[in-house]
Amino acid sequence: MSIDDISIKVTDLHSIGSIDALLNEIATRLQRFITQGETSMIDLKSLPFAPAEYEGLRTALGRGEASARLETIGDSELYETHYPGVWWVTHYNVEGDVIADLIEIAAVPAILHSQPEDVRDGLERLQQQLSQKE
Amino acid sequence: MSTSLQRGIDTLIGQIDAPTASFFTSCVHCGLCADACLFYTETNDPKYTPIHKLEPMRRLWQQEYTFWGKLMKKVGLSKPVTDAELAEWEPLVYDSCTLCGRCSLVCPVGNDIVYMVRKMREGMVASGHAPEGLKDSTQRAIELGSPMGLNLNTLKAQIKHAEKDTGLTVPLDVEGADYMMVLSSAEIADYPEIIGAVSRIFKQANVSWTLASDGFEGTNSGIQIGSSDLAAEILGRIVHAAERLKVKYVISPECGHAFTALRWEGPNLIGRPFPFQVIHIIELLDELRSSGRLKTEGVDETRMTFHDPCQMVRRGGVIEQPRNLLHMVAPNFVEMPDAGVQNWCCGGGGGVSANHRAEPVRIKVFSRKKAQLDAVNVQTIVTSCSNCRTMLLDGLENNHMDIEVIGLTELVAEHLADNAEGKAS
Amino acid sequence: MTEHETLEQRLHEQGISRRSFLKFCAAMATMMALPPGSASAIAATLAKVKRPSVIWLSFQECTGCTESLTRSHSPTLESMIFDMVSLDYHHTLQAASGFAAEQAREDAMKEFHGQYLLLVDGSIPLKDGGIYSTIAGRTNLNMLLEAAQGAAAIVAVGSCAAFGGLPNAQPNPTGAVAVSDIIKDKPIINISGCPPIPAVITGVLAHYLTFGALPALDDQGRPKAFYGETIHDRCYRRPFYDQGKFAKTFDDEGARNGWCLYELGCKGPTTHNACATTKWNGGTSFPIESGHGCIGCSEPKFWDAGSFYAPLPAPTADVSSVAQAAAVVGAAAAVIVGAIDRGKKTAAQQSRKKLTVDDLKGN
Amino acid sequence: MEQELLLWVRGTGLQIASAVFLIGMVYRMLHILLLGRKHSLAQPRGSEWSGALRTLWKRTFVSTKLSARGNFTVITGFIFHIGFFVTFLFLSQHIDLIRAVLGLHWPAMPRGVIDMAAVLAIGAMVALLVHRFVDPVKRLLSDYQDYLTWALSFLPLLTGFMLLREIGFEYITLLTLHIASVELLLLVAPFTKLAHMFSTFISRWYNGAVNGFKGINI
Repeated sequence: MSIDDISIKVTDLHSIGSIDALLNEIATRLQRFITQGETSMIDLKSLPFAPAEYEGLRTALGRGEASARLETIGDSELYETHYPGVWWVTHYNVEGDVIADLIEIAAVPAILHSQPEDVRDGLERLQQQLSQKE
Repeated sequence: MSTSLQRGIDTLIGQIDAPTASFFTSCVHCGLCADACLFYTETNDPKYTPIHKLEPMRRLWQQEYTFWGKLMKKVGLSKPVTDAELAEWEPLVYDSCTLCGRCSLVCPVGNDIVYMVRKMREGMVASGHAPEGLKDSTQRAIELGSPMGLNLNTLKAQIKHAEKDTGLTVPLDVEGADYMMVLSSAEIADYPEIIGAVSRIFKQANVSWTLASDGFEGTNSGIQIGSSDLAAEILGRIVHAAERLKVKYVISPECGHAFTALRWEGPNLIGRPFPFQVIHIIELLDELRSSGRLKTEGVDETRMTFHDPCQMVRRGGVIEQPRNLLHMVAPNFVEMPDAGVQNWCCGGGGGVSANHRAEPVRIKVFSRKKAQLDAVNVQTIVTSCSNCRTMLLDGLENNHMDIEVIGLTELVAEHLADNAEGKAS
Repeated sequence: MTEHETLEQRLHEQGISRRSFLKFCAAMATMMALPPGSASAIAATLAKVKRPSVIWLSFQECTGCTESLTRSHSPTLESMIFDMVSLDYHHTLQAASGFAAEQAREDAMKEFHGQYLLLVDGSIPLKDGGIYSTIAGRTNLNMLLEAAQGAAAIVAVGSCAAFGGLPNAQPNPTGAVAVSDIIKDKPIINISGCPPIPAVITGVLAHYLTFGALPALDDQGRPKAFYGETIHDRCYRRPFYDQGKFAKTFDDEGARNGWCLYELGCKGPTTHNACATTKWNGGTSFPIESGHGCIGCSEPKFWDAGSFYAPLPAPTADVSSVAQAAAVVGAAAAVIVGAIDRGKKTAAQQSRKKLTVDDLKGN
Repeated sequence: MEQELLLWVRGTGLQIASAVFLIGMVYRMLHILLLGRKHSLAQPRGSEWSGALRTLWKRTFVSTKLSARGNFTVITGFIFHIGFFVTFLFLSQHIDLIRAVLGLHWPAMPRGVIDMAAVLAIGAMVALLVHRFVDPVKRLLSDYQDYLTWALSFLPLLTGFMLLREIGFEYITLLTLHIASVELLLLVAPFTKLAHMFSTFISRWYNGAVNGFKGINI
């Protein structure tokens, strides 16, 4: 017997209805972003999703033009959905487990911005390198 | 020893039985019985709600036969039944209840309320709270032999009249006859035609019958006032006469409470089964009809209706028989609304007619009968209870309604086939 | 003894970038069920906190809580969290043993008196002088009382420490009680569960570090952020409950369709925990997602609440036998009182004088 | 504390309530029957049993023509009783309980039907209470017991409905309240007119038996 022999059916997603609710929420936030420039995040792990719904949400939001990848402690995957301004941000740990899964409404996800502290550190390193060459 | 509160309470304690306990346990105070009682529907006074008429008895049941009631009584938290309360309840128990039993039909939990009112009256009379009119008529029934004060001489005079009218001999004290006829006081006093009518019918049908000189009065005031002891004494005369004459049947007259007293309460009152059977005159006539022994000729084209006496129909089960007889002679017979087991009382049953104090309310609630009659527009009302007949006449007069009231037995007798003697085929 | 410098210094020394730290804080926000936008605020605070000393005492327990914390969490995150604290005593995890271990505990207690965080897992037996569980020859009760004295706050990890747990279940042979039954004068935070969700343990630590105070607690002393809602409230199968669609057995059509497990004994409606959203095993799933009802392990007395497979409406005690006995008692009472009342009735009937017409006149 | 309370009402509380209910009800009903009645010496015209059984069933429906207030009572009363029994007997959670105690079970009704039945029953009870205040007949007949038993019957319905919808309080609180309210009802029922839940059938039996004996088809 393999895992495929266990008959698991995909539940009718409309009978649960959380996807529609979430899409409505995203639309509302997107509207606020346009009019007031307000960025925001939705923590997907805090929402009670059925396994199939999660995939349903991925399909509903689709994939857009931009994507990025961070190599921090563990990877992070960022991509803009089919709806510009709606980003799907997933943080992994070094073992590849998801540690945070977010929908971010913004022009660019905040985590993508270079951090002033890191920039300062980088400058320091660059100057150090230059001074060594001298 | 005379009547007293304690005597009444002791009587009631003895009266409460399994059905009574069950009924009081079940009542949810829904008030539907009010809708079934003409004293409520015609006055809209909530005190006439049937179950309310039993309130003192209910409390007594609670205090004597229930766990909490006994406990409350022990710690002195219950409200005892007082003389003043019973006095207050007297008009409710006697003046505004005809024991018609309509309330017992409507109760959704199935309470037989009139069964309990009958018991309540046992306690009321033992405690001295019975209406003067009923006391007087009961006293006359015991002392003179008839609530209306009639005696054997009166009967003999009426027999003489009947014999003269019909040319038949009215049998008196014939030992070994099959049937012993009993009459009601009202029949002897006001509707003596009945004697001639039954004589002719029995002659045609070849029924062996007799009257008894020591047991001719069927009206039982003891039942109405609610005393089994007195009822048994009154009834005892009929039983004694029937046993003396060795009859097979005793015929109940056209009188509702006489029928109940004889047919259903009788053996229980005297404490042993009867050695004879009891049959209502209308039941007997219908039996004669169905066996072909009663034949009529000609019909009465008058538009008529039939008033069902409560004790005959709802409490007695004589429902189809009067209709069978009417259909023989009355082609224009129509039913009143609510006819049959749901019929409304004339307003004077259960001793109300003998209770002068009750007269104003009795006359008021006749409006229910009037409404029933207005709905059918008849010239004649037929009935089979002489008390109903008197009440109907009284009510019609008070309401200036021009409708004739006749007894069913007389109506049948008027249309007997071969009126002339000896023509029997 | 470890030096207690700030987290920022330590991270910087390890060459961890600010962006990595921000990402960590985003994960922390998620874990603590805080708004995801609060990551930068958390970062700002966390960077400046000093690592507090932590003493972890294990009493009458199964080590499941420690296992839960160390096994199922991502190593990186765990190490970061343990970077935030100085775990000075944990007799399962520490390298030292015997007298050296006890010495470390005593040193920490002395040095950080009034400042250290005391974590406790396991219940404390009180019966027979508490002899049923001892460490280094000392009863748990004795050790707890001593360690609690200098603690800034106590974290009761797991249902045993929080509510008494399994040792406390009927008939409780060791007289086991919860930390809060003994310690009344210190702030206690209960992280119940058997075991508790590891992210909840670290989340509470992070909260304590970030905000320097205990998080808001419910009336059971549990952090509201994780225990504020029931499993039922956050369960993805909840719509089936509302529609009245229930699996009747573990292998019927309803079970395959993923219907509500209420009738199979799920205690989700009366259980407060974050399983339905935080999930287990690195966010893989939680019991209901695997097809098994919630057993209510984060609630007091859950071992005594009847079978795990009996539905919530089912009685937790034998009602049938009581009912049968009651019916017999009722019948017996009715026969006895009935006989008395019948006697009263008969007496009333027999003593009654016959009513005569003279009685009517006499009144 | 809440868990302990819930555990208590699901365990000891339920045992106490069931015991009191059964002792009280069995005592009360048997006591009624043991009070006995005189058997009539009159000659029967029909059978007591056939009359009794007929009335047992037929009295469920009032055949007498009623006034507007009477009809209101009958219809509202019907809605309440039907709603009460539908929610009591056909909600899956209740069937779970009955199965756990008696081992009997039957299919549940859809939640939509249960919700409607509960709303109708609650509405009917409120209407009946208002009617008890305004109708002169009912007002005269009513005593403290009428209001007490109303409240005790109303609470399980209300808390049950709130529990299904999780209105007002948490599930655990509502479940505890709901079970407790039912237990209160069980405790009080045998000693109040709520005993009519069983005695009605005795009453109908006796009433019908009298008519059956007399051969009256009512």
